Amino acid sequence: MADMLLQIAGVLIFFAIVFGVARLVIGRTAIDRVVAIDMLTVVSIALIALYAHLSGRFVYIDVALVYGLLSFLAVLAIARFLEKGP
Amino acid sequence: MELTGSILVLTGAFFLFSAGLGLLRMPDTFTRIQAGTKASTLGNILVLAGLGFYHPDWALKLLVVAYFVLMTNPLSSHALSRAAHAIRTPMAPSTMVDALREEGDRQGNGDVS
Amino acid sequence: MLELLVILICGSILVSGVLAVWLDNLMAAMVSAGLASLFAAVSYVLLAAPDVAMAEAAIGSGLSTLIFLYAIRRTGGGRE
Amino acid sequence: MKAASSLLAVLLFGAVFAGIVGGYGERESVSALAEQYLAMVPRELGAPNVVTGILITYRGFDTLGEVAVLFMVAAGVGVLLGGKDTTTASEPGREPRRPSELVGNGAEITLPLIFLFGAYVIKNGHLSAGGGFQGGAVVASGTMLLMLALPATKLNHGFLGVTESLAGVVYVGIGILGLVFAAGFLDSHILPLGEFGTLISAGAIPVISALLGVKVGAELSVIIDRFRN
Repeated sequence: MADMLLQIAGVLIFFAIVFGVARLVIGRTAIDRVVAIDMLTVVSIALIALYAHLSGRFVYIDVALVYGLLSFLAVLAIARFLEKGP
Repeated sequence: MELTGSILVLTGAFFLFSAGLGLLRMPDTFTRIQAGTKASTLGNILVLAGLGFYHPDWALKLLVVAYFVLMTNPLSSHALSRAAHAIRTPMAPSTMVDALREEGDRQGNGDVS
Repeated sequence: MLELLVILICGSILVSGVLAVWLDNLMAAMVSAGLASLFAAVSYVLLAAPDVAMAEAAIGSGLSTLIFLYAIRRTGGGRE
Repeated sequence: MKAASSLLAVLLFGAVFAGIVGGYGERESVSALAEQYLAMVPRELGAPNVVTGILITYRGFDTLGEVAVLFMVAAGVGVLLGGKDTTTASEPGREPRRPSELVGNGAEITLPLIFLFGAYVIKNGHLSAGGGFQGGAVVASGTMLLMLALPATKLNHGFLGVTESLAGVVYVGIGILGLVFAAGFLDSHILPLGEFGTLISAGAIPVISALLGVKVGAELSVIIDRFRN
């Protein structure tokens, strides 16, 4: 039962990534693409944590930590440049 | 214990899925920013909480990850929506009120944050 | 299911890399390049190399984006 | 032309990935060399993380070369982009916009966390995933946040340069100490191995890791700051 629920969760995360990449391809403006990358980083944190559970290795959580702490820097930099900052 | 954890993970994955759906289907940039940030933050935290039920000895580090996401994700999306507003990204036709622009007009410089 | 995820991640690297070459707007192209490096880090985790994934996540998606941005500003590009 | 080259790139990568996808499966066993390393590193070096153990001791000379390459890059960027400050040459009427108050406050909270996490990654290099390069990159990302959110800050290039050079000199000095007191250049047995799996263990590996972290962090920070001005 529990394993099946995790499988369904994996399928849902799969479709979330598919939708995010679709928004990146459709785009329209640069900001839309940046929103896609912002969402996809958070989804990848969840994916890495889930994979750490599936493989049973605690070390992978460290990578999720790096993502959670540093992934917003790229979005912040692009936002600051788009509004003609430094 | 495991059932609770898996149900939490499933709920979080559903929120992540709805974040992706909102990103694809919302009419303009600002609503997309809202959908992509709020739903994905909640979904991520729920997934981490569910994994904490599976492995109680990982709980501290998962909590730290959730805290970091909670700290950094709103920051980046705030900066992003501010940039989108500053370069006058078109809004959906159903948007009635632009309070930030009205405030800027009242102060006469068009630059409030 | 894991094979499907690996295929998805590799396909996303492919799509974002092609998009980075294709797009005319320099900002959007750079965002696509950053996404390619993000998915590369995820695939490193799936291939059991957390050390490399850490370095890729820190350098590829953060620092190199900033250096590209400063380079675009210096050359006066990205002003469409 | 552009479309044709893009199509060619897609086809080539498709061919590469098709081979990988067709034969993908998680490897059940490790190769003979990997097995030997997996047995040898925890026994001889006392480091649970095999990758960092190999990088810092068996291939220590290699790592020294990588750091030298990074140093060359920093020096080259300094020669090309250093010198006069060109930030005053921005066009009139396009005053750089200040970051919002929320970003400034958030950065003040997040910045100590990033530096603390960088120190954690550097110090835990021999225990779990991480090490000097990764930690240095995290520290440099902290510097990047500092520049984005608080643009008025100025980096002290002299101090960073002296720190980085000192770290490099101590690194080579530890290597020579290994030549004198232990088996060879950059041998980590100049310090006692200690208890397996604790923070202070594995000989000189944590020391070298910390030096690498300081050096990489300082160099990447200087490179970013050169690009900014």
